[in-house]
Formats: sequence, structure tokens, C-alpha cells
Amino acid sequence: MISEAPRKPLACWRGKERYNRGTVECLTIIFESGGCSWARCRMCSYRFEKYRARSCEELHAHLHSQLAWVRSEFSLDDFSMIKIFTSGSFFDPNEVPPAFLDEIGVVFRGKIVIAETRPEYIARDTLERLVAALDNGTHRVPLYCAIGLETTSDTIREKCINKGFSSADFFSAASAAHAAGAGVKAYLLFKPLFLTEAEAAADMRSSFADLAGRVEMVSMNPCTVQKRTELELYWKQGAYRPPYLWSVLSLLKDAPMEVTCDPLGGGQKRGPHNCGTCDYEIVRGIRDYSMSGDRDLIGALLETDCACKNEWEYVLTREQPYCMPLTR
Amino acid sequence: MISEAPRKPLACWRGKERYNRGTVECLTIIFESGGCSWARCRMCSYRFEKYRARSCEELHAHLHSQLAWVRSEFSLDDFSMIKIFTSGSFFDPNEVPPAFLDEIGVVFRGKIVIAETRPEYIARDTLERLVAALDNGTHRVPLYCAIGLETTSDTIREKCINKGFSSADFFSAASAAHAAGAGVKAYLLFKPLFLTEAEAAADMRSSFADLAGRVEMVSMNPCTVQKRTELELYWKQGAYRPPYLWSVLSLLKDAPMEVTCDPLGGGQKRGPHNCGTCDYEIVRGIRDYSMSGDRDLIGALLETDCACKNEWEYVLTREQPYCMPLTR
Amino acid sequence: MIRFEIKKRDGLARAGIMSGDELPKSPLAFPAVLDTAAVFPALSLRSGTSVPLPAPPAFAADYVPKDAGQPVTIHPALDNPSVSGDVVMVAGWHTALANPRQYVLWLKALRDKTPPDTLWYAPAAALPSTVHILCYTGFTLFDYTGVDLKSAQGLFCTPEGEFPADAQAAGLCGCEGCRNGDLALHNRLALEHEVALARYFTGLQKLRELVEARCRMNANSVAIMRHLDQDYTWSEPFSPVARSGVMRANSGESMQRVEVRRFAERLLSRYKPPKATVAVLLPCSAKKPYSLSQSHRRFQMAIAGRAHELIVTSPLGLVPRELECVYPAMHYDVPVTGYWDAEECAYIADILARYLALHSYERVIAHLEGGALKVAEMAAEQCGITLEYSCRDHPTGEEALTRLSHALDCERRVKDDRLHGMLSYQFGSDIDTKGMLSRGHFPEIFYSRNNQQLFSIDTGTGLLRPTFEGWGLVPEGYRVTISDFLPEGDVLVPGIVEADPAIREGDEVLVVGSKALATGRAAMTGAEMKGSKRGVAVRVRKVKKL
Amino acid sequence: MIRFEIKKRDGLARAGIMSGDELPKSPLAFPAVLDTAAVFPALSLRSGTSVPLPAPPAFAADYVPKDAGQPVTIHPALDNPSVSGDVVMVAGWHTALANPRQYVLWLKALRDKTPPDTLWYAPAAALPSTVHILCYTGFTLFDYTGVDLKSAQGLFCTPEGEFPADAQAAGLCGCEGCRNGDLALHNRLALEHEVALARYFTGLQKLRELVEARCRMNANSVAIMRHLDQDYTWSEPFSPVARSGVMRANSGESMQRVEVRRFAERLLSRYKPPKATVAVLLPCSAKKPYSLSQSHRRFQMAIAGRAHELIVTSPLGLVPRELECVYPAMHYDVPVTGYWDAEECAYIADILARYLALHSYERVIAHLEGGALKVAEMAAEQCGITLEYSCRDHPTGEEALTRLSHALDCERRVKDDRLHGMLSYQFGSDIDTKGMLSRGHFPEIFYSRNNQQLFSIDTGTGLLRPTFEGWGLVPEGYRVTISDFLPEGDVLVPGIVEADPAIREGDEVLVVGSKALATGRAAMTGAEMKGSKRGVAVRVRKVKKL
Repeated sequence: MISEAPRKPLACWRGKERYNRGTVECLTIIFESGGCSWARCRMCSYRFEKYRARSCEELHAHLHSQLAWVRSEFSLDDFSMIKIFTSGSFFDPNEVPPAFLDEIGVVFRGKIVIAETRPEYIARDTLERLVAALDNGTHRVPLYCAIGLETTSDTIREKCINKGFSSADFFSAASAAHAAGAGVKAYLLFKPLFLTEAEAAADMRSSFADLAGRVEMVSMNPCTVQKRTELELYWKQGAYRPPYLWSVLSLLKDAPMEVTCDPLGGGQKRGPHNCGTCDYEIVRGIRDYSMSGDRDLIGALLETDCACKNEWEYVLTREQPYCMPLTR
Repeated sequence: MISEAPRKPLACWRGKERYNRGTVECLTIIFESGGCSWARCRMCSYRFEKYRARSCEELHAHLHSQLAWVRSEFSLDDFSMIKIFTSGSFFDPNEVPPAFLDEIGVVFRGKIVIAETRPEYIARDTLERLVAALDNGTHRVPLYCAIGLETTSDTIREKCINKGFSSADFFSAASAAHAAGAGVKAYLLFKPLFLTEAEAAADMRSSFADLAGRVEMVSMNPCTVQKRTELELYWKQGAYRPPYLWSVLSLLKDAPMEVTCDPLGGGQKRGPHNCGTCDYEIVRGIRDYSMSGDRDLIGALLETDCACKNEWEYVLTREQPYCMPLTR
Repeated sequence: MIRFEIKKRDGLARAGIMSGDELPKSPLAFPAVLDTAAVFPALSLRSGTSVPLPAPPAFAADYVPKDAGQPVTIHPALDNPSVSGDVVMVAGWHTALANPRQYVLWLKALRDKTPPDTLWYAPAAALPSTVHILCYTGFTLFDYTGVDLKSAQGLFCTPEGEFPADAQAAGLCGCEGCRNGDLALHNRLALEHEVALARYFTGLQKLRELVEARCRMNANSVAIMRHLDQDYTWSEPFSPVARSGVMRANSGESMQRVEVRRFAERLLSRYKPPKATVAVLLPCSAKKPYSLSQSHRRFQMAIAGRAHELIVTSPLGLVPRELECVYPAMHYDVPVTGYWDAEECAYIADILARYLALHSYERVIAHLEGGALKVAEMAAEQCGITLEYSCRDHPTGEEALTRLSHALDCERRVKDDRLHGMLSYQFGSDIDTKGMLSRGHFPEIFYSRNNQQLFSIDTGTGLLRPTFEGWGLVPEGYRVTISDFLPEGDVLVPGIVEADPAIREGDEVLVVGSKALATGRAAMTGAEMKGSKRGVAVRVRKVKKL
Repeated sequence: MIRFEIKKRDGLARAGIMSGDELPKSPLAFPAVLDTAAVFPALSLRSGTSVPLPAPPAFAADYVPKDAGQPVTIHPALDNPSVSGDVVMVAGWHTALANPRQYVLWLKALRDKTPPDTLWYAPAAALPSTVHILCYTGFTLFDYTGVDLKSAQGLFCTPEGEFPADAQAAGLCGCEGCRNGDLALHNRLALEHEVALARYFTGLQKLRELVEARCRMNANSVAIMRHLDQDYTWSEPFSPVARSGVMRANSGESMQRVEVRRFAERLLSRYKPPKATVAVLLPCSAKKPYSLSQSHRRFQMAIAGRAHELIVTSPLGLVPRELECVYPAMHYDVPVTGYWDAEECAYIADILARYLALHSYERVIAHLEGGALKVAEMAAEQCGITLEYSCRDHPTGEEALTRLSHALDCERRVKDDRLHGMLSYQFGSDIDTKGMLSRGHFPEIFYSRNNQQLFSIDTGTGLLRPTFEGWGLVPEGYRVTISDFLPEGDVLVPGIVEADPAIREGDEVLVVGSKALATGRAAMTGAEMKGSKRGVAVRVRKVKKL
């Protein structure tokens, strides 16, 4: 392995995460990896982020140096949870050399690790090995596979996201993870391209129902318009509007399980937004709720009034596949 | 007197005239004379028509040659009435040398002569002399002075016509004419400048009343826009509209005496007109009435319907001195 | 199934009558606003089928609903799935309004592949402030989605734009909604009234004038109109050869109208001037045809037939005397301020220069002043000729007229052949008019030869109406071929076998069949006759059995 | 006696509230339609007093009624008989509409001699189709005579014109009259609604936009608007220095608006550029102020302060970077089609040429494409300078930006002094800004020296708001002198002793009195402050007791 000086990952920050009906200190790391092997999702701007390594060793060294940077910058004792992202799949061996997983197991032993991946890279033996490495008895489930399922509708996943896997793929990967002793966190995407506000909300509701009891965590991402994406092209031509924050509230309020949500870009025109007047309060409320799990807060926010609520209700009932989006 | 070859008058035509509840054959002659001494009437286009003679003799010769032309072109035996116009006053000695009146007396002896003049040129002795010359016993009144009184309102005559004489002037001239054995024909001008349709109609009604029993003939001229007149300047800027033929009908119908009317330019935009649809019939009717004196015809025409009748009634009631003309 | 008949065409706009049990009232005039969800139940079955307008062909091909009933979705990236008689829908068209360049590109792509006898539904796009441009670009069916949304947003809709709801108390409207303080009702009624107005103006063939007015409150409408004007070749066939009434040239864009461009284009490509060595450039007159104005009577007196008379005018450019009755030369009205702007000057000078380059006169006398004189000088420079001047101002003054007359002292009379000029302009043919006589009271003139009437001038349009004998002299074009039947009344589309693609609505045409000939006026373009399944194609004037 | 207060001014137009027992309802908003015969009994006593508008002075002097009560008749040929607070009437004004040139000449003669605080009654002139131009030219009171006449004539009145009565059945309107088939009622209501619309747009100070739209149906309206535009010097004072909201430049005439001409005029007469040897000509951006657009961020990155930035734009002409926030530079919207017409090019090139002739740069770099590039070339030729080109197309492309940056390699930074530029434009003064610091989030910027705030940018209008200390640096002008009282609230007309005639509505002014100073915005022109008897003259922001 080529030795390398510590190098900053794409991003790394400390924060709190909801876990087990409470909150934990969490370190989030986004590694620059070999890049997503799929890289065709319509809303994804990370697909061009990759480290162009000439060899597996070089890639490993690059990851190693990023981990070294993390270790040098943060006191790992402060955190009981580590969230790991690449711009693709952490368990894709072409993207993250398997040997690096062993390093992770060593460095983060005793913590809860949540690592994002596409389902096709979930192999029982790889996960068992990592679970074993991480597990020192502190946590019942030391590893979670976070999967961007986005929706449980294959139709929508194919047309609106172009994700390239099916719900069946997801559930069999989830079984493999569970069998390996790992948990599963599902990411859902609220309002991808080509859906009315109502269709998108209905999709989330049925996805919630489909996932209930089958995964350990659900996080819903209201869609945001990232630069240099297919989504952005449509958005610029007025053919897409991010979801209303009202919709986000109503989904969170009625969800059959605890659903976390970080409305990225909330209140911005590229992110989930209402009219601009009420956005700030609602975004803050959703973030608070994601920490506290306090549904009453969501319910109260949904009861607040704003001039744009009529508009939202109108859009929910009257936006149609052949005339959308009705608002910007 | 300088002898001159026959020369065509400004105009000369044959026609029929209503006289004494019947019709007579009439020759109308418009002599080119020395021109009107007043020549300031706002609606008059004849004021520039004059023969520029160097001497009274030359002027007389010019008139003489015109009379010669008339005699050579027409068989005078065919006519019992001669109407004489100049572009001014036939009895103005500066315009028509008195010696020419003697010629007229000779040539038209035994006929009814109607000669137009301003009242200030009516001198009892001149008229007596001409009456004597004309009178061969055929007609009770062989000479009529036709005077453009225009209106019996001094205010209107001054402001709207700028005629330069008063009603008193007219009536004293009429007395002089009557004393000389001549009759008087009064010309009235229906709707000079600066009057609403209703004001103009009211003016005619009061003029009729003022003249009743004091003159032998009344002829009403609905105003026409002649070229190169002050009236035309206003008309071109939309500040004047000739009277409606409906108004003409209603005046003729109610007049307390027999009033003749030749709606010159009738149905044209420069002459008395309605909407263009009904004009032809009405103009013909008015001309027929002027021959026959048949008031029933006028009454019947006034009862006919046309889309523009509403407009006329509206204009009659709603046109105001500060917003006129309402139509074109 | 909705059935409909197109009764009026005005550019891309269509108006007519539709019927069907689904409609709230049948028959119903269109353009119309409908509760489309109720009228087209199939619309409720399109969940998940959204395909935005900018979507690429492969995606559109996969996801645009097919065989989904009425209305038929058409998409710019797809081949046409619709047939004559369909109601077609351009999904998401409301988003196009914000992208004028795309709007026009998509529109052209869609029109080019969709049968002409279809009704066009623009979902969610209609507001009182957008109806004008939607109708102008050929849409005929609308829904309440847009106005209902504005109601939900608390906005008061007017043709001039959307205003805060308190505008409802400002007395701008007296509809039932406004009288009861019902914003939603007002907005729906305002939309219905504006659609009715567009329908009324389409019926008058004056929608362009309405659009030139309405568009000023909205930069996108202006841009859409201008983009369409810029593609003259595409827009031209949709415009009738003549409209009724006055053509109001009341804005800068009036100069870009198809009628105006077409007049110049035909002048330069079809028109054949008489043989004349001298041309006199004359100013226009407010009175039309120019010949009947006092000023032109004086000009003609001074010229006394010794030169070819060319009238320099805005916005038409150049009108040879023979074409003064041809639409829109006899039909335009323009605000006169004495100022000719640079665009006007450049456009008109270009036409004049091209004309003078095409037809070489030995002498060109400018009897002009002001802007027209400037234009003539620009044109002379552009085509390298030297002008003579018979005046520099007051062309109607005695002095100018005398100088004009003297300038022509040694010139011979030009053969006055109005008919030849008009024939060349209308039919593009150089027809020998020798021996033809005219009678009638100008401009109602009849032309005949050997006591046989050949042509007459239609004073409404300024076009020549040929008799059968007249048609015999028109060598080609403007023919509509029908199958072997004897037309009774107007010729309908189904009977048509072939039609000259040069035919525009309003053109004089000769109907040719094995059983009969007929003269008449085209009610649609030649292309539309061939692309449609129904409707009146030719309004027949006379039939001659063979 | 009718009393009234003018609340809103928009060019010549006035809106406000009037009261009086004679009125059908009091208070009543104007512009208004009244049964004037009932409101002004004196009108019935004017039999025989008609004096047409074209009448000469001697005639008018003899016959125009004098001391005849309200309304006071004013006549173009007569001296002014009216005083502040009068309702004045221009008899026969309905006939003026057909003579645009005379309309404007008469209007100017009448306005110039009539006190500004009068209500103007135009008898018989108002129709839904004429209200826009009547209000635009300052008339505020109307009657039903015109519409009632149309009813008698069987015509259906709309803002788009008058149509045969059967148009009432076409669904164009939903008023009470239309619902009951009552033509006369519809026509009266249509007039009331159109007057309300003009009143509403006057309140928004957007009447010009409404007129640019409405006028297209009527050549005379267009001509009246154009004639008024042509006399910039006369029209200029009536326009506020800034309007709220977007200035829509949606027609050719937008370029002739006072705001647009004034911007160029002040640019060329008042504005002082920074000391710079190099100027870069840049294209505009849709986003305003330009600086906040992506393209201008790139330009500024490439230029890096090494040149004076001049934006070439239609219809404004030329906007130096420092003036990008000044009305209407930050406030205009224009339809973009890529085509710059010849009039646009000529107008803008002329401004640019005059600017470049006035301020000599050693180098002028054109970083432009299309129409703007053409304009720059025309201007360079006109003023005899040689342009450098850093691109010919795609000015935002990487290559162009690199070339632009390289072109400035050896140049030194220009001192960025937005404040100095704005001060020179607004006050015509060359104020030393040394030591002044700015803070705030662009464009909300505050300027101070020694911790004392001097100026701030009003982002609504782009004008500088001086503090008392700021006013201390403005050497002269924009002062309103009041008598010896302490203003409480706004400064009213009666308290005013003197006012700078350069003051326009909306200008920042300093109120100077013996007891106090005050800062605020002018609610009327300096001339109006002196010519009126009542009304708010200055909306006071801050008062300082002396």
C-alpha cells in the first residue's frame, strides 16, 4: 500500500443524530471514492465525483489518507455513531477496496456505523466480517446499510429516478444485511421528476407502508435541485417544482413509523419550499422533529396558517400529470 | 357703354318653383357682379367671386354681356319667374350698376323677378322704378327682394354668421320694399356654426314665428359646408356638423307658414344628412314638398324609421354647447 | 365524441362550433373554456404519465400515453399520433409561456405534424392575461385550472394581469363574482369573457390587432409574437390573402405582419410593371385608394400619364399605382406623426432599392418630402441610382406640381394597365391584356374583351375575380381539382383530389372536375384542403357543368 | 363646491378623492364618471356659448363664458381663468381626439396656464376605448354622453372599440347590463369599469403600460402618445424619478418613455465616471441589478476591477456599473428575441457615441455579441474611436472571459466608487467621497464617514437617501424652503416658500426652514409645489429642530 499524507475527505462534520428514541453524537464522513458505478440517477449531482486511481492500491491509499485525516482532526471518542457516504456505494468493491472496510472495522470498533450503498453490493460475508470487526458489545446492531431505495414503486423508481434496481433487489439485500447482523436504513426521495405533488405524496405514503417493520430506519429526503443534473435542466425550464414543505409536514405527521427528514435547501427555490414567508419556521421545525421525534410539533406546524396554504391544497388536488408543475 | 360679346353668367339653369300654392317655370341666373361688399359671413364661399372691373361702365358691360348670353340661350317666354343672384346683393349699386336694373326691368317685364340682396341696399325709389318697369299687370307683385336674414336672432346672426345687420335692419328694409310694391322673401339658415342641433332648431322655430305675416315667402336653407369658408375650417376639425335631415323634416312639418327648402348637398357629408341609409328618400321628399307644399308627405317621412333616428333624438336632447357636435 | 366545425380562421387561430353529449351545452362555440376533467373522462386515467415538454424523444416515446382516448397527447419530440377530428392536448403547455423561444419552436414542431382539423387543448395555460397569445397560436380549448389557482393564491385576474385580491374592490369589473365579492367566480368569468373576446376577434379576423394590444402587459407574449413574425416562411401560409376591414398598423410590429411582408415579397417576385422609362415616387395619402384623394388627383394631373407612379408608404414600403386597391394597400391605417423611425426607413428603403434594382427606369423622380424622401435617398444609395427631385417639401404645393409636370415635359405617355399589374401580382403570370376594356366606377372596375367579361375588382379585398373566361387566361396555379361530381353549393374537403399549395385562404380559385368547373374563393389553404378530412374548402361563386 | 385631494400622480394623470354634496356619493374616487349635468347645475345655463377648440383668440375672448360657476371653461386660445381647486372643463374636447397633433398642442397650451391642482373635465369624450388616453393626458372627470350616444347608435362599447350591438350576445362581458340584454346599461358600466382601471393603474403608477397596450386599437391614441413623447422637454417634469415595480419595455414606444430618455440625458449631462483608462462594454443580463447575475459575476471576475464597466442595453442605452441600481436600470423588463431593430440600434449607438466622446478612455474593449456589438461598432464609427474586441460571440464563455482577462493584464485597478457615480447622477454634483465606507448587503448599501451615516441606497428606486450629514455634502439643489414652522408629519403645500424647479416627484429633498430641517421625498414637482394651493408636497422621513 502506497503511504500517503492525511488528506481531507470530500466533507466531514460533527452533528447529532436521532437513534433509538434518543440522540447520539455523530460524525458524518463523505469519502472521495472510486465513484458510483451506476451514476445515472436523474437528480444526482454526485455522479461525477470520483477519484481517478490507476490501481486498487492507489485508491485504497487515497481512502486511507482520508481516514487518517479524520482521525487526526476529530477525537473519535466523542462519537457513538459514524455515518459514511461516498458519492456511490461504500460496499462496491470497485469503488471502495474491501481491504479498506477492514480498516473501518478497526478504527470505528465499538461505534454504530451507517454506510450508504446500492443494494447490489450487499454481500452477507462482507457485512458479517465488518459487523464482527465493529462489534465490541456496546451496540446491539453495530452496522447499518443505508440504501437509497427512494421509493418502493418500481415504476416510479425507473421512470422518475432511473435508479437501475428494483424493490425486490432492495428487499433481498435487506434480508442479506439482516442475516449478517446488520441493520438497514432506507432513504426515500420525496417528489422526484415527473410526479405531481399528490402523486409524490401518495408514493411516499405507500413506500412508508411497504417498509414498515422491514427496515430499522427510514429517512425521507425532499427533493432538491442540484447543479448539473437532469433534474436541473427540467427545473430551469419550469418543468419541475420541488415539493412543498406543507407536504413534507403532512407526510411526517402520518407516517406509520418514525421517519427522519433533513430538508436540504429547505425554503430555497431549488429545495423544498412554500411561499418564502412561512418556510423558515417549518424547516426549523422539521429539523427539530428529526432530532426529537416529536410528532406534536409537526402537527402544530401543519396547523399554522399562511397565505400559501390554499395554494398548496389547490396544487395537491388539482395538479395533474398533464399540467404540472402548477407553481414554481 | 363698352359693347361686349355674350358671356355666360356664373350659372344659369331652368327649373320649377313653388309660387302662390302652385308651381311656375323659373329661370335662375347667377350673375358675376362686382362682388359682395360685406363678404364676411362665416359660411359663405361666394365672397371671393367678383368681377374686377376698372370702372362702373366696364362692370355694366360685363353684366350686360351675361344678360345677352341668357337671352341668346333661353327662350324667356318659357318662364314666368326669374330668380337673380349675384355673389352679393343685386341692389348694391357698387356691385350692380343701377343702370343694369333698368335693363332687367325691360328684359324681364311681365315676369316675377326675385332678386337677392342685403337689406341695406333696399331703397324705396330704386325698387319702385324696377317694379314699374317689370309690371305689365300679369302679376300682383312683380318683384321680390330676397334677403338672407338667416335668423331673427341678432345674437345668433352676429356670433354664428357674422352677417353685419340686425333684425331691425331687415324689418325696416322689408317695410321699404312693401312700400315700393315689392314683396319680400326671407332666407333662413338652419344650423349655422356654434349651435347645437336643438339650439339651431329652436332658432328656426322662433324665426318662423317672428316672420309669420311679415314676409311673403320664407325659404329655409339647411347649412352646407362650402369650400374655402370659415365654416369649412371648423368642419374639417370636427367642430361642426351639418343639420340632420330629420330636423329639417320636423321644422318643415311644424312651420306656421309655408316654408320652402332645397337641401343643397343633402345626404352628403358636407350637407344636411342623416346616416346615409335614409338620406336619399328624405332629400327627395323635401324637394317634392317644396314643389307641392304637401305637409302630409313631410309628416309621413318623419314617421319612417331608420337606425339613425335614435341617434338624432339623442343628439337633439343631449348635445350641449360645451360638447358639440356629438356626431359627424 | 366531440365533433366540431372550424368556421373562421385567422392566422393560426380557429373559431367554430363543437357538439357532443359530454359538453355542458351543445353546440358550443370555440375557443372555449371547459371543465375538461368532466368532458374528457380519459384524463383521469393518466396518473404517472407526465412527460415534460423538454423531454427527449426516447423518453417521450416510452412515457407519453398512447391510445389513451381523447384528448390525444401530442409532444414536440414525438411523431404525430393524432388524426383529423381529434382533440389534441399539449401537456404542460402552461410552462411554455415562460420560454418564448421554445414556445415557438415547439409550436412549429407540433403544428407541422398535426392534422389541421384538430382542436388544440392547452391545459392549465389560460388566464385572462394569456388567452390572447394562446388563441393567436392556435389553441382552442382551455380549462379553469389556471384561474382557480390564482383564486387560491388570492389574485384577481384581468386581461392586463393578476393583481392582489383587493383589486376586486376597485370597481374594475361588474360581473356576478365581483358584485358578490366572490374572487373565484370573477376569475372564472373573466377567463370566459376573454376567451369570448378572442373568439369574437377571430371571427372578425382581427385577432392580430388584439394581440398587438394585449401583449404589451407581458414581455413573453411580445416575444412569442415577434419570434413567429421572424419566421415569415412558416407563418405566411396561415394568413388569409385579405382580411375584411381596416388593417391597423398601430405598433412597430405591424410592419412585421405577414400581410405587409407578403405584399413586399410578391411585389418583388411576381409583380410586372408596365414599360416605362420614368418612375415618379409619390407620398401616400390618408384616403384610400390613393387615387381618390385630392393630393393624388393633383399628382396625376401633373404627371398626366407620362411616368409610372410608385407610392412610398409606411408600413407597406412601395405600392405601384396599379396595386393601390390590392389588400392591404387600400386597407391600412397608420398613426401619422411625421416621424419615420430608423427601422421603418431601413425596411422600406430596402424594398425600394430591391425594386429599383429589379426594374431599371431611365429616370426616377422623387416627388417626396420628410421620411419618405429620406427613404428614397437611402434606397437610391443602396442600389446606386441617381434620383431627380421635383420637390423637397410640400409635394402638393403649386410650385412642386409645376416642377413635376415640367420634369416630364419630353416624356411619352405610359400605357396605363392596372389589370396587367394586378394579374401579375395575384397570379404571378404575365398575361397579355391587349384589347381588354374596362368599365365601371373606380375602384369597382370590370374588364372584358369582345364584350365578354373576364375580370372584376373585388373592392373588399382588391383582388381580381376571374370569370371562367378570365380563368382561361390564367395559365397555371390556383386550381383545386375535385373528383367526378357536380358541386352543389360550396366545395367540401372530402371531394378534393388536389389543390395548389400556393392557395391561401381568400384566394380566388378555379375548381376543376370532370363534371364541372367552378369559380370561388378558397376558405382554407391548399395544404389544409389536402390535410383535412372535413369543412368547406371553396366558397363557390359560379358553377359550369361540363 | 367640490373639494378634492390629489393622492397619486402618474405623468399627467391624477387620482384622488373628491367630496361635495353635489356628488352621488361622497367621498368619491377620481378619475370618475359623473352625471355632470346634475353635479354642475351651472352647465345648464350655457346655451349659445359654444366656442370650438380651433376658434381664434378674439372670438374665444368674446364668447367663452366667464364667471359662469363650476366647471370653469378653459380654452386653448384664452388666458387662464381658473384658480387652484377649480374643476375646469375643456369644451368640445371629444372633437380633439380625432386630431392628435392638435390634441397635444392644445393640451400643452392648456396645462401650461392652468394651476396644477385642478380637476379636468372632458365632456362627451369618454368611451371605454378612449379613457386610457384621456386619463393619460390628465383628464379626471367624464360624463356618460359618449356612451349613451353609442347606445343610441346601437353600438356595444368595449375598451377595444365599439362593435355592432349583437356583440353583446357574444359573451364578452358579464355585467348587469349584459346579463339583462340592456345595451345602455352595459355601455355605462363598461365606461365606469374602464375609468376604474385607469384609476387603479394610475395608483400603481403604471398607466403608461396600460396606454401602450390600449392605444393599439386606435391610431389616434398612438399618435397622441407619440406626439407627447416627442416633446421630451415638456413631458419630462411630469414623470416621477422612479416608479415602483417593473418598468415594462414591451413596445417600440417604450424607448421614448421619459424615464428612458431621462436616464440617457442625465447620464450625458450629470454623471461623472471614475478615473479609468480602460472601459469594457458588457452585455446586460435578465437579472437585475446586473451584478447579481451569474454572467456579470464572471465578467467582474475576469475584469477584476481593472476597467470601468459599461453595460450596453436596450432600451436604456448605456448603464455604467455604478448606476446599475438607479431607476430604471434595475427595474426594466424587455422581451428578448435577439433581434435589435434599426431604431433601437440608432438610439443606443447615439447615446454610446456621445458618452464616449464626452469621456475619453485610452482603450474601449467590446465584450459583446449580436445587436449590442453592432451598436458598439456604430457608436465607435460615429465618434471616431477604435474598439478592441475580447469576443464576438458567447461573452460568458470560458475563452471569451480568458481573453478579456488577458486584455487587461497590464492595467491597474480603477477605484471602485459607486457612490460618487450615483451622487453625480442624482444631484449633478461632483462630491468628494474620500474616506467614505460602505457596509450592507448589496444592493442595500449604507455609506458613512467617521462612523457617521451619510447616504443609503433605496433599493426600491435605486436613489440615494442622504442623512442630514449627507445633505451637508450636496452643495446645491433639491431644497424646499418652508416658512417658520416646525413640520409635523409631511410638509404641505401652503407652508412652502420656495422649491427647486429641478425637483421631480420621488426625488430626495432637503426641507429647509428657520425652525427645522427635514429629509424626505418630494410628492410633486418643485413647480407644482409653487403652483398649487394644497396637498402633500414632501413626505418627511426625519425632522431636525433648529
